[in-house]
Amino acid sequence: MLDSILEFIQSTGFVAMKWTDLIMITVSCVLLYLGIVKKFEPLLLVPIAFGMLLANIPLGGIMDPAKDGQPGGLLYYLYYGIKFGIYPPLIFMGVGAMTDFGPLIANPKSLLLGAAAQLGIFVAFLLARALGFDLQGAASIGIIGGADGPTAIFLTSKLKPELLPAIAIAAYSYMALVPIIQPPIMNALTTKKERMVVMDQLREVSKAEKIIFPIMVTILCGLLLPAAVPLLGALMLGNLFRECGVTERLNNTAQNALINILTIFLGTAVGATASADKFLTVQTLSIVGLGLLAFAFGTAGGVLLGKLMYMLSGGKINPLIGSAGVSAVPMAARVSQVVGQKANPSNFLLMHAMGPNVAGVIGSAIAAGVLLSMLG
Amino acid sequence: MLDSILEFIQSTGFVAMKWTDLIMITVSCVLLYLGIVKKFEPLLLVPIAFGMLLANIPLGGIMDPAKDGQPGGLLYYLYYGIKFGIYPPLIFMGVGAMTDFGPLIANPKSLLLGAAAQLGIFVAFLLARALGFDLQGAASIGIIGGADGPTAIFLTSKLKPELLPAIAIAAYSYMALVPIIQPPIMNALTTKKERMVVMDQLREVSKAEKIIFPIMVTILCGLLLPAAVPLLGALMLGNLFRECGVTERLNNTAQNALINILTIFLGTAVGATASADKFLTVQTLSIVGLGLLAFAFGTAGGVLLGKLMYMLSGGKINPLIGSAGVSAVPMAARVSQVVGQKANPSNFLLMHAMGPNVAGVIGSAIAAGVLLSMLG
Amino acid sequence: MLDSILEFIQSTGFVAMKWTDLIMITVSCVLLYLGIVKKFEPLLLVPIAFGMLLANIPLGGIMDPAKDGQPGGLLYYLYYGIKFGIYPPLIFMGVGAMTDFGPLIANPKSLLLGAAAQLGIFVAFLLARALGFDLQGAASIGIIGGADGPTAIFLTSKLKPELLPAIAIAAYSYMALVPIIQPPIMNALTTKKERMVVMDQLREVSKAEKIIFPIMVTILCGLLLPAAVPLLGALMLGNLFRECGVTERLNNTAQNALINILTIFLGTAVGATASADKFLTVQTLSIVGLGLLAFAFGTAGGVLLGKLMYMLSGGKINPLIGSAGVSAVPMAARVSQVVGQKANPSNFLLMHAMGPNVAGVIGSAIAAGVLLSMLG
Amino acid sequence: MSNIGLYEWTVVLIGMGTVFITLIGLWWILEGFSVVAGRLARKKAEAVRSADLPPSAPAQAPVRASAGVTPEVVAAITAAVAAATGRGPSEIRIARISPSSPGLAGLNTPVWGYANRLAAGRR
Amino acid sequence: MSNIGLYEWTVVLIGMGTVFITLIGLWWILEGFSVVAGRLARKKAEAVRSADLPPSAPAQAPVRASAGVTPEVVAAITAAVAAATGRGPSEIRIARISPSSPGLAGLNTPVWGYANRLAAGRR
Amino acid sequence: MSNIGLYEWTVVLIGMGTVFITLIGLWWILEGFSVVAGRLARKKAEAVRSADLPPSAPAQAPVRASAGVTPEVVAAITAAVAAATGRGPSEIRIARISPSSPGLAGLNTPVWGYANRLAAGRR
Ligand code: NA
Ligand code: NA
Ligand code: NA
Repeated sequence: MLDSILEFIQSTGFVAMKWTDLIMITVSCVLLYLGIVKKFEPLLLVPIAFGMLLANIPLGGIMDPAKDGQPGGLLYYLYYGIKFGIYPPLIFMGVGAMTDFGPLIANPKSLLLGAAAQLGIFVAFLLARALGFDLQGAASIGIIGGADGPTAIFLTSKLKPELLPAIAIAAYSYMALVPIIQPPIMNALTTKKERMVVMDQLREVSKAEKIIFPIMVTILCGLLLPAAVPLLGALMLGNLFRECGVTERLNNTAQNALINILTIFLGTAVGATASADKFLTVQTLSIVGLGLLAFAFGTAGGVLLGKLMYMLSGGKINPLIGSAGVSAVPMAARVSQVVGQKANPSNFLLMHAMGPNVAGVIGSAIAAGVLLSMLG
Repeated sequence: MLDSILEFIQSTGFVAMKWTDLIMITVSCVLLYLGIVKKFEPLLLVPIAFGMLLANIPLGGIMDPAKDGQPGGLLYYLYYGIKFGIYPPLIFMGVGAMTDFGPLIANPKSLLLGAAAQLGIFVAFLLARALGFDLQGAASIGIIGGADGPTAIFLTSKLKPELLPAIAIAAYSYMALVPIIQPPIMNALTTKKERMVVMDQLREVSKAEKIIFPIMVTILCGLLLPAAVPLLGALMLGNLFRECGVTERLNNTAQNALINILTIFLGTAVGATASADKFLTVQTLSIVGLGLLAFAFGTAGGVLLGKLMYMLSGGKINPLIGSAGVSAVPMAARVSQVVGQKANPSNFLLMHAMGPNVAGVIGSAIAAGVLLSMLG
Repeated sequence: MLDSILEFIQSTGFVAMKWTDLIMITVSCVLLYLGIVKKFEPLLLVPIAFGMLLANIPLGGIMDPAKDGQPGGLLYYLYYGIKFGIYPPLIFMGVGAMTDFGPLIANPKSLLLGAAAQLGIFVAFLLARALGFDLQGAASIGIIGGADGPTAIFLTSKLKPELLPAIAIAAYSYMALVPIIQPPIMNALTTKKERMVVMDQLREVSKAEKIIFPIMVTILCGLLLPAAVPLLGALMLGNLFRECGVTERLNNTAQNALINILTIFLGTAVGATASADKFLTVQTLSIVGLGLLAFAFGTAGGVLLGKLMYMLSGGKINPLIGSAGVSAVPMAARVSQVVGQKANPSNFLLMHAMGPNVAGVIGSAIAAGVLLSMLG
Repeated sequence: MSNIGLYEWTVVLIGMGTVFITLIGLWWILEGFSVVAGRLARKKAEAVRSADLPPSAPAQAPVRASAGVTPEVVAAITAAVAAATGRGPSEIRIARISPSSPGLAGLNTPVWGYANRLAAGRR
Repeated sequence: MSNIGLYEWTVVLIGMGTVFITLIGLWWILEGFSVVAGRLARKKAEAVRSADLPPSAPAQAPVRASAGVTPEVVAAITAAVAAATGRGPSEIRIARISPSSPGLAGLNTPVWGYANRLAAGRR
Repeated sequence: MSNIGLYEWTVVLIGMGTVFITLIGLWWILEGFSVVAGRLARKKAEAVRSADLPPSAPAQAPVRASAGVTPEVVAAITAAVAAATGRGPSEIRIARISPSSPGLAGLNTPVWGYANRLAAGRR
C-alpha cells in the first residue's frame, strides 16, 4: 500500500516539476494579467495564456500526441485546426463579416497607404535574417508587422510552427500597444501643418459597389497571387455574407458563434504549443524585439507615403492616415484620429483612416501570400 | 534575381490560367448573380458559387488534397463532412427543428399527395438512364425531383460524387423557381371548378401528438427502410427538440448556429467540387434539363392524385394542394395558395398545402433511402 | 424482378429485427418518456435516448464503422469526440461559464462538504468490485456518485467505454431524481434542531477574487493531480471567460452555441453505443442499483460532515447544506433549501448550499483524476 | 432507350411502392391519432358538461400555451400593434410571447439550464 | 549581416512589388466604380429634376428601419397580454416583435428561412 | 467480497485523501482571500470616514450595473438620433444601448470587437 501511495505521489505535478515549468506557468500568469487587467487583445490573449498554462502543468498531458492506440490530449486534437490551416481562414471569414469596406471604396487611394505600411514586414524579415533566423523563421517574424493575428498564425503555422506561440503573442500584444507605439513615430515624421489637414467628406457608397467589391478582390488578388486565396477568399466571403443582404443568417453566425468557437480553439491550441524548450529561448526575445521594429517600420512606411500623397495632392491628404495602413483594425485608425485631433481639435480623421486600415488587412494577406509562395 | 522574378510570375494565376478556368469563374459570378440579385436560395447558392470561384482560381489550391505530409486546402478538409455524410443529416436536423408537422397530423391524407409528388424522381431516373447516365448517376439526377437540398446532396455524395455541384445547383435553383415552374402545370391539369374548392378548417393538434409523431415516424420508416435512418432520424430528432418543450436550448442551436455553420461548410465544399473537367460537360446540361422535368413530373404527380382525391372525396379536396407535395418547403405551399386564390379570392389553401408540403420532405427522404439501398 | 423485390424486402428492418432490437427500441421510448414527460435532465436524456433508438434500428447503420473505403455512419463519426476525450472538457468549459463560484469563495469551508460528498464514489467503487466488476468498470460505476455528467462520461470513455450508455443514463437519471433520493437521507441523519439553523449572510465577493479563483484552482489542482487537468482546466477556463469581464463574446458562445452543439453530439453518440449485447445485461441492472447507492452515500457523506461542522462551529452551520456537496448543480442545493425551509420556514439555505454544490463539481473532477491516474 | 431495362422498372416500382406503403402506413397511424384525439376531446367536453359548466375551454391547449397565451390574446396583441403602427395586422408577426417565469416547469432543468439562472438571480 | 544575400532582397522586392501592384490594380478598378457611381447619381438627380419633384425622399430606404415598433406599441401589447392572461404586466416579457413580411424579398427564402415563419404564424 | 483487496482500499484512501487534501488546500488559500478582502474593505471604510463622508455607497458596484441605462436615457437618445437624422422617433429602434467604453477597457478591443462597432456606426 505504501508503495502505491509513494508511486501516486511521484505522479503529482509538484514532484515532476522542473524550474522551466514554473517559469512557463509564471509567464502564462503574466500574459493573463496583460490580457485581463491591461486588456491586451483579451479575446486572444486569455485563451492563449490559459492554453500555455494548461500545457505546462507537468504530466497534465493536454498537448500529448496520440500514441500506441491511446488518444491524445484535448489541445493536441484542437491543434489540428491550426496545423491543417483551417481556423485562420474561417476566423478571417468572421473578420470579413465584421468589416465595412465602405471607406476604402469611397477613397480608393487608401489602398496605396495600406500597401506602404507593409514595409515593416520586409524590414523585419531582413533584420531577422541578419540575426541568423532561417528564411522561413524570418518571414514568420516579418509577418508580425502585418498586424493581423489570423494572417500571422496562418503563415507561421505553414512556415515555422515552432515559433507560433512567440509570434502570436508578439502580434497580438503589439496590436494592443499600437496607441503607444505609433504616436511618437507619427509626430516625428510629420509637421504640425500636415497633421492639421482636414480632409473632404467621403462620398456615399452604394450597396452594389459593396457587393461587387469582395467578389472583385477575390478574383483579382487570387489571379495575381494564388497563395493568398485561402485568407483573402475567406475574408471576402465573410464580407459578401455581410453585404449581399440575402444571407443574414450566415453573416450573423460567421461573426458570432463560428468565430468565437474557433477563437477559443485557436487561442488555447496556440498557447499549448509554448513548451519551455521552444519558448524559453533567446529567439523569443529576438522575436519580441523584431516585432516591435516591424510595427514601427510599418507605421513609418504608411506615414511617409502619406507625406508624399500630401505633397502630390496639394495638401488635401493628411499623412496621419498613413499609419492606419498597418491594419490592427480599428486601433490604428483610432490612433490617427486621436493624433489628428490633438493637432487640430476640429479634425475627424477616423473614417478617412478606416480606408488605409482595412486596406492594410488586404495588404498583409497579400504579403503573406508572397512569402508563402516563395518560401513555403 | 531575374530568374526568381520570372519564376514568381510563372506562379501567378494569370499565367497558369486556362480558358476553362475563366469559364468556371464566369459561371460562379452568374450563380452569385442568381443568388444575390435574383434571390435563388441565396443561403446555399452564395456559398456554393463562392466555393466554386475559390476552387477555380488557378493554383489557389483551396481544394488540393493533402499529400507528402503537406496539409491540404481548406475546402478539402471541409469536404470531409460531405464525403462522410455528416453535414446533410445535421442540416436536416435543423430543418426538422424549423418544421411544424401540425398541418400534416391534422390532415394525414396529405401524406398520399406527398407520396405521389415523388413521381418526378423516378421519371427523371428513367429519362436519365435513357440518356445514358449510369444507375447511380441517374438516381442522383432523379433525386433533384425531391426538391430537398440536403437529401439530394446526401444521396449524390454517396452514389455519384462527381455530379454533386451540378445536382446541388440544379436542385436549389429549381426550388427557387417553383413559383414559375408549377403554376402552368397546375392550371393545365385542373379545372377552374376544382381550383375554387374551399377546404374545411384543420382540427387542433395536441402537444402529445406532435411529440409522438417524430418518434413514431423514426421507428416506422426506420424499420421499413433502414437506409433512410440517417436523414429521417436526424430530421425527426430536430423536430422532437422543437416539439418536446424541454430542450429549447438544443432546438434553438439546431436551427441557428449549427445549421448556419454547416450550411457555410457544405455550400463552399460542394461548390469547390465543381472543377472545369467535371462541370463543363454535356452531362451538366442534361442534368439541368432533367432536373426541370423532375420538378414538372413531381408537380403533375401531386396534382393528379389531388384530382383523384377531389373526385373520391366528393369535391372536398382542392387538387392544387397536391403540387405542394414536391416539398420545396414552403415555396410550393405558397404557390398552391397563390394559384388557389387567383381562382377564388376567398380561398386560403396555405395551411392545407403545408401538409403535403412537409409530407413531401418525408417522401423524398424515403425515396432517397430506397435508391441508396438498391444502388449504393 | 421478383427476386429484386424479395431481396429488397429482406433488407427492411422488420425482417432483420431480433427481439433484442425491439427491447432496445422500447427502452429508448421509455427513456424519451422519462426525459420529456418526467423531465429527467431532458437536455441529455432526449439526445441519448434518440441516439439509442437510431442505433438500434436493424440495418440502419448509423453507428457502423467505416470499412473498405465505405464511410461509416453519422454517429460513428460523432463518437470520435467522446473517444478522443474532446466533448466532455469542452462541455465542462460551458458549465464553468455558467457557474458562479461566488458562494464558494465567500464561504470556503464549503469545500470540505464538497469533498465529503465524494464518499459515494468510493463506496460504490468498492461495492462494484464486490459484485465482480473489474477495477476500471468499478471506478466508472463509482463516478456516477460524482453526480456530474461530463465527468462521468469522460472517465468512463477512458476506462470502460462499453459501460458508457448505462453509466451516462444512470448518472443523468439520478441527477434528476435528487429531489426524491436525498430528503429521506437528510432527514434521517439530522435532528430538527440542526435543520432549523439559520446561517449568517455571505460576504460580498470582489471581482478580483472571482478572476483569481479559476486560475489558482487550475494551477493548484493541476500540480497536485495532473490527470484532472483536462476537466478542471476546461471548467476553469470557462469560468475565467465568465468572470474576467473582457471576453464576453467567448463566455457567451461557450455557454450557448458551443455547449449546445456538443451536447447534441455527445448525447446522440453516447446513446448510440447502447447496443443490445452491451446494454441488455445484468451489469446494467447492477449499475442502476450501484448508482443509486453512490448517490445515497454521497449525500450521507456530505450531511455527516455537515453535522460535524455543526458541532465544531457551535451550531452555526446547518448540516443540510452538506448534501448539496454531491454537485448535481443546482438541484441538490435546491433540495437543501426545500428541506431546510420545511423545518424552519424562514430559512433560506439556497446560497449557502451553492458553495458545497459547486465545490462538489471540483471534488468529483479531482476524484475522477485520481481514478484515471491510478487505473487508466 | 435500350438502357431502361427490367432493373430500372424494378427500381421505379420498389421506389414508388415503398414511398406509398410507408406514407400510407403513417396515414393510418395518424388517423388513429385523430380518433383518439377526438375521443379525448369528447370526454373532456362531457366532463365539463357534467360539471354544469359551458365547454368553452379548448380540448388541449396548443404547445406554447403552457404559457397561457390563447389565440384571443394573440389577436389582441396583433390588433394593438396594428393600431399603434398603422400597418395592417397581416404585416405583423409576433415571434414569441413567453411568461417571464417558467414556474415549476423548470424544476428538473439540468445543470446548464439552471446554474446560470441562479447565478443571474444573485447578481 | 552576411545572411542577407540576393535572395533576401528578391523576396523584399517581389513582396513589396506584389503588394503595390495588386493594390494599385484594385485602386484603378475602384476609381472606375467611382466614375460609374457618379454618373448614376447625376442621372438620378436629372430624372428627379425633370419630374419637377422635390428630391426629399432618400434614394434608398435603410434596411433596418422597417421595424417601426414604438414603446407605445410595446406597452399596448403588454397590456393586452396581461389583460387576456390575467397576469400582471411585469410577469410578461415580449421577446421580439418583427414585421411579418419583408416584402418580395422573402419570396425566395429557402426552406429554413420560411418553414419557421409559417409555423409561427399558425401557433 | 474477495475482490476487495489491498489495492481497492488503497484506491479509496488515495482517492478520498487527494480530494480532501486538494480541497483543504483551496480552503486555506480562499481564507487568505477573505483576510485580504476584509483588510481592503476596512481600508476603504477608513478612507471614507476620514473624508467625513457617509459610507453609503457599496464598496464595489455590481458588475452588470455598469450599464446604468434608464428609460429616460433611452428617450433622450431616441430624441437625439431622431433630431440628427431627421426621421420621426417612431422610425428608430434602439436595439441595444451599451456603454461604448468600459473605461480604458475598449481601447484594446481586438479587431472583431471593434470593426463591427465602427461599421455599425456608419450605416
Ligand atoms: Na496589415
Ligand atoms: Na420532396
Ligand atoms: Na460531484
